[in-house]
Amino acid sequence: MSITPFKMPVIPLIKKQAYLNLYEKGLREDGRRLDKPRNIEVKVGVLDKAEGSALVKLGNTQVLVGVKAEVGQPFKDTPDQGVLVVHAENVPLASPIFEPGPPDENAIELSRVVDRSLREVRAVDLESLVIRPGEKVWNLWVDIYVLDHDGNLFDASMLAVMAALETTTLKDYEELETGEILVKRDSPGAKLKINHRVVTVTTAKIGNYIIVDPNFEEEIIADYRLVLAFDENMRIVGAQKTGSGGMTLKDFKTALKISKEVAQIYFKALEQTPK
Amino acid sequence: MSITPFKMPVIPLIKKQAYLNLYEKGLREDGRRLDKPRNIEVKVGVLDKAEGSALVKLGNTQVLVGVKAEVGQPFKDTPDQGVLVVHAENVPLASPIFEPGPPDENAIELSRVVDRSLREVRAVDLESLVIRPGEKVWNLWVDIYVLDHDGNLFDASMLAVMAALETTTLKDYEELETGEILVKRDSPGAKLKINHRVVTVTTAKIGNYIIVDPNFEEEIIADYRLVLAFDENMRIVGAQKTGSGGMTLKDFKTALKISKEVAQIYFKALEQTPK
Amino acid sequence: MSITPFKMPVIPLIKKQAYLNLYEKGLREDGRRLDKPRNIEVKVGVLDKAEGSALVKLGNTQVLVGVKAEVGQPFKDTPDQGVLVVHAENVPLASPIFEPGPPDENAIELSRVVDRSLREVRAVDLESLVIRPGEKVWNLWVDIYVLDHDGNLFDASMLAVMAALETTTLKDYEELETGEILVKRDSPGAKLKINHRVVTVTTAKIGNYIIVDPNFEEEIIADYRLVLAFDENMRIVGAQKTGSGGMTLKDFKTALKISKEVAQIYFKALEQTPK
Amino acid sequence: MGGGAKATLIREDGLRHDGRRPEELRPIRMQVGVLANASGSAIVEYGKTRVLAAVYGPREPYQRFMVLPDRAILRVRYHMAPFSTSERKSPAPSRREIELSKVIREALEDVVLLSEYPRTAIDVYVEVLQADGGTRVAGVTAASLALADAGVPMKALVAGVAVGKVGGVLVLDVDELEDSHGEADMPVAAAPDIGLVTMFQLNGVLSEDELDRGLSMALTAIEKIVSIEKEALKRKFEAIGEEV
Amino acid sequence: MGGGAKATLIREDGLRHDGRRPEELRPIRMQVGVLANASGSAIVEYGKTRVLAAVYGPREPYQRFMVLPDRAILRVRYHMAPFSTSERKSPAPSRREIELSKVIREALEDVVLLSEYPRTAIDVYVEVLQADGGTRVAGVTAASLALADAGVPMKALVAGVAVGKVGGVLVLDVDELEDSHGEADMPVAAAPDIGLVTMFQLNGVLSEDELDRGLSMALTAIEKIVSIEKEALKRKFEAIGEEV
Amino acid sequence: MGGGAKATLIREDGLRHDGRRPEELRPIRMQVGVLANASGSAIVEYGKTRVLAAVYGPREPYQRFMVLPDRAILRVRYHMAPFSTSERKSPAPSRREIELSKVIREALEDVVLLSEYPRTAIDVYVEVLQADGGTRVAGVTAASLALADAGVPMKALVAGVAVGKVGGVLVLDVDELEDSHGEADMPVAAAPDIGLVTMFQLNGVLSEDELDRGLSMALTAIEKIVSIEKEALKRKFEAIGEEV
Repeated sequence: MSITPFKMPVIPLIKKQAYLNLYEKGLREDGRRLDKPRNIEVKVGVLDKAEGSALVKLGNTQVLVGVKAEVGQPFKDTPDQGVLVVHAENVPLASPIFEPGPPDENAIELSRVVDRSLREVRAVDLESLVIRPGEKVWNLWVDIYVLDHDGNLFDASMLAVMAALETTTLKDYEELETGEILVKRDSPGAKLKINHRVVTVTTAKIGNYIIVDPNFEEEIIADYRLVLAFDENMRIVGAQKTGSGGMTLKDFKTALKISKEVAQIYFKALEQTPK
Repeated sequence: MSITPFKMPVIPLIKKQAYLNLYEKGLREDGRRLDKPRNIEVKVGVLDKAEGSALVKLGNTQVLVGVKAEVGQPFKDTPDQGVLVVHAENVPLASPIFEPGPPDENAIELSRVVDRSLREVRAVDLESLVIRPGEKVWNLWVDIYVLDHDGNLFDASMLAVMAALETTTLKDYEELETGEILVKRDSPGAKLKINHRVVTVTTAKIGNYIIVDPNFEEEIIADYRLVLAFDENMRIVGAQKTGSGGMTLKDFKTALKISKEVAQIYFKALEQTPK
Repeated sequence: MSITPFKMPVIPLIKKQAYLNLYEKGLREDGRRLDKPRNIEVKVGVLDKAEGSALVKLGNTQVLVGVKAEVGQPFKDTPDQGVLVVHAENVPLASPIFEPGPPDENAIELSRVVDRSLREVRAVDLESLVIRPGEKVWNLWVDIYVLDHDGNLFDASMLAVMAALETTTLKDYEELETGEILVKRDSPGAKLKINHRVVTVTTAKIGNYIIVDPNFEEEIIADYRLVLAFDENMRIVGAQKTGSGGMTLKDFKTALKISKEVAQIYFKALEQTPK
Repeated sequence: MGGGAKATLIREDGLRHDGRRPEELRPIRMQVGVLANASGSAIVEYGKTRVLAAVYGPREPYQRFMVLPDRAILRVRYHMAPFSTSERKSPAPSRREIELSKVIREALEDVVLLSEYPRTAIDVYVEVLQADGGTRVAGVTAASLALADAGVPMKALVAGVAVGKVGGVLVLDVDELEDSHGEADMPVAAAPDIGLVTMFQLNGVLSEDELDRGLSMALTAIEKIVSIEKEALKRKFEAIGEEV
Repeated sequence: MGGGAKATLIREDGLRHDGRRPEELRPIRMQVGVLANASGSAIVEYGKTRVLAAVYGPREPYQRFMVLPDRAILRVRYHMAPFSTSERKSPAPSRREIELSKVIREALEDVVLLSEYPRTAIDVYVEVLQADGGTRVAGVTAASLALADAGVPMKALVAGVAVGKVGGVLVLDVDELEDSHGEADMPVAAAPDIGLVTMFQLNGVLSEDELDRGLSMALTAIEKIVSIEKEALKRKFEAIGEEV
Repeated sequence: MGGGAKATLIREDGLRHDGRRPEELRPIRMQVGVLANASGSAIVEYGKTRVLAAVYGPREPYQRFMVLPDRAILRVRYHMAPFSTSERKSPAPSRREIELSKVIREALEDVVLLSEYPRTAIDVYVEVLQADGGTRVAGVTAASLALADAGVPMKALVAGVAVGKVGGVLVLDVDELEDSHGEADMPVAAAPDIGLVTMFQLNGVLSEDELDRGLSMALTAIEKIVSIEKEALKRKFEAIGEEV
């Protein structure tokens, strides 16, 4: 059951008007232009017990991602591929609107949009994760942990997931006589094979304006958001309109244009991450 | 925890009296006599993705049943039998009193009464469902889906389940060298073997009257309902008093007499279903 | 989420004061001295379908424990040990403060403290539970069923668990050619091997007093309780402060001294249980 | 039901596997007031089947909206202890337990004078400590006794018993073995003092004649069980009398 | 997506595996008012995909606090019947169903005049009876019809369709086979009468040009589907007219 | 505990497997105010163990009835991130997490001046980001700091540390390896400024003398950790001073 949100914080009309007045001048509360994302920080290798990890700060939004690699079984219908699972949690320390409990529809949407954007373009080389076809493959658990929610969890999460995957290492292993796989925890291992680099860019429609990388208050007053996923060849590898406002074709085209430019900024941030 | 219903619609006393006045004349609101069921429509083969299916209309009550046959394991204590699972859901589109969520005590009671009435008399030949004893058998999932609830879900569901089972086809299969069973989805298959035809007949005690096939409002004002299951030899193959009123022996005998006659009407409806 | 209890019965201040006045005189409401437990009754072999069982009455508190032994798999990291599972339930018939549902934090704490106190000192000889190393071992399910809650569930439960384990019998079995283990339900079987006898002693801090074996009302007005587990050599084999009050070192030492004496009383009760 | 007749349920001498005659009850034991906290309680044994019931209330319900303006609501939980069965039962409520909670509630609801306590809840907890057939009917008996022990006004006492058909013979008070290998199991509860059957189920196959005879057997036995209930309650009041 | 091109999705003659042209819809059938209890209902078929929708409300919500002071809340459940898929679907809501319930709610929320009914809830239940691709978009269509049938005021009717890319070709109204083996699936819903896209998702890989063309294809088709909706509603009102 | 002494936990030179002396803490790092949304927050590291804590409130509780008339209620969740452990941890709360949430709540409840905020809730979220032994005690330390950072008035700061016994030797601040293969693990938290032990658990076997000495070791270390807490808080206020 999906229910119209009835507990979201209310942004006073007067504040919304102030935002719109600024947009009219091409500016936002924090001094940004409408088509610019916030400051981006990407740190990788931040967790010792995960095979890959990254912490991303997008303005005040903080997302931590850990990738765990475990030996498991393939899905029955894809015996020649490893398994990639993306999971997101609304950790309640990240926001006053998060309550403890299983992932809600927003967390599920977040993880599924990230998952699809990776999966459809085969960003991770799942074929290279096979240990013994049909029996033993690497299972990659990608856990998105939002630590501080100031809007645009899609882009921040995707940046963190991508950075974490790009620095994920698969440990060496040995096949025992029993058929069991012994993972050598202290081995150097090998880098996970990545086929494509993917980013998502989120724009929001507020009043008559399209802005990029909305913060939390902007999300609250937005009619809808549009999440577009791109690979390094600027193919569109995923999309999701989220939020209940309707979208005109004209606005779609404007959003697409802005998003393509911002995608380059995100790609650069990933490129320049010290590894 | 079973709790006295405290959210059921209240039928005004005056309306209940009107019903009783009609009963006094041997009639019901819809013109039926006390011992007659509503109009019955049975349609089979209504679902393409199920191995058996039926849609039953009993007056305004509509029940859809799908039977899925899948290869699975037998229960440990019955290695020489297939598995039959009956499941009922209160789909919320069927009634304003249904809420989304797992089956409540009424849905569970419905599925268990149907299940027992089939199981005890061995209506379905479970022995014929064995593929490899102790290892591979057909699992039959019988899903009762109430689409419109105007009373007497027991009889409507049992009619739909019986009609669906009688038209269920088990696909041909092949044993692979690995021991796996390959089901040939497009094969003609063979009819499921049915040993007995079963119907249930539900009567209700309202005031001093026993009526058969109660509609929703009649169920609300009834003291209790009595569900009796019969096979084609008119053996009693299941029974359940449901509802909190106490039953006299005299009323039991009256109900049994009426039920036996109505069972014939139900059997005829199954008999005459175009297949 | 652990939440400050906000639904506990409130003991009027005046009653608490009455308790304290009595303590001042070295007495308690039921005539006990501060350092004496209530009357203890231990009955074993009270359940026919369990491999071990005991009913313990500690004053008005009643705890029933059943031990079921089933053949199962060992944990992956302990192939040479059987499996011991301790589970406690707040059966709602035991107290007006228990509601039906899965174990809450108190029931979980109870079972985990009992479990650890047995496990750390290897009270049960888990190695003797191996049937076929790495594959088949005995699983012991120890179910704590509180029937009447008048305080000090820790001590009453541990007494009942210990008495039940000491009288648990493992049935004879046979290895079939298929590798399956056939348990001979009617065989005499052999006693479960116990390495150590363990008791817990619970003291409570109320006002400036330390009392032992608190009843329900004493628990409500206590600042905290201290549970200390001992083996027959008077080693400390487990401990847990429970409740939100802080504890001074001095109080800890007083509690330890009292507890050691009461442990002897509990050991004697176990010793003298007719078997 | 199910299974072939693995055991000889009816011996050559016409007696049952445990030596009972077809219309013979197992030894029945009852005691009320066995728990200190509950408003009322009772333990009931039918042979090796042992059931404990407790009543709390009438009391304000945990969730305030869960009330009726003109009477008390009854809340009943039938639950099996993990150690009550041959294989350990998971403590989570099974579909069977959910159905039987409803069936037991409905077996009691018509005899309890709920209208005496509007806007309250009466909670009945039935715990099966040992299961050897007939747990739901022993549960009704225990619940009825616990209600009486709690002083909840009732039109009449209720008791239950199951009639079975094994090896073609109708038998009273089936145990687990007879239930598993027999041809039918028919749990019945009734309030004989007011002539009402309050629980009626049939799992299995019977002819109309067998159904008739089985029902009569059950009702005769229930009268006997209700008289045992009355003795158990009397014993308690005598005990209280002695204390005074 | 995924999988190799096991089936030939685009035949040598340029037609699709089922004989359709790339821009051809499957046969679409709609009927409103198919359920008696619901305030409004509709059944919609896109080829073998069959979806039933029902609307209850505006009504007081089950949980009283779940309201907004200035408008109705919309509650939407997208659910697949266990027998709707090739392998039986467990009835517990999957993560996919939770996401699609949200996506369908958001596809409707902007067209329903929620401010007409403050402090109430409008419940929309979408049940997939048979799944052969495009269930969410058929679901939006059915839900929009059921809302209209219930007399809930809306700015415009909504309909949905999925565009896919198979064997390099953009195709309209993908079925399950095309969805499983194709390169992209783009579900779109819109209210053409007011020029708004209300659902937009892309699972798969498209160039910018393909995205543009695909969106146009979808919007053209949606206009057609909305006109079929109008006919279905007209049929109902005519039928009522005849009855009068 | 459990397992044989697979690793040599105490080396021949009397030092521990990681080179520490028995009474030596791991390197401890703390920082407060690390999150923007929370009322207060802190990150705490004991060696490789890393725990993040955040405080929200005092605020109106989500469920209105969940209050006390004379003071705030404390709600504490101890939770391990899925990637914090060697094998991925399922995000659903385990029985261990449920117990530790209670134990941490009780370790804080006596020092927070709850009576200052009647009818409100103070929420404390403890997230283990990396687990290498001592997560619950590092959690108490982080929670205490986050409460101070949130400006919630407290009688005193609380900190925690675990004492272990490995190879017959009492050691301070056990890490995961020592915890898994040692003979005892005794987590202790205290508010040394007011002389109160607020958390006390023992998993393992100790003589009375060992218990005494272990408790002293823990309390000495806790004094040291509380002084590190004070420095971390001071750094924050200095930083604010500089900003002004």
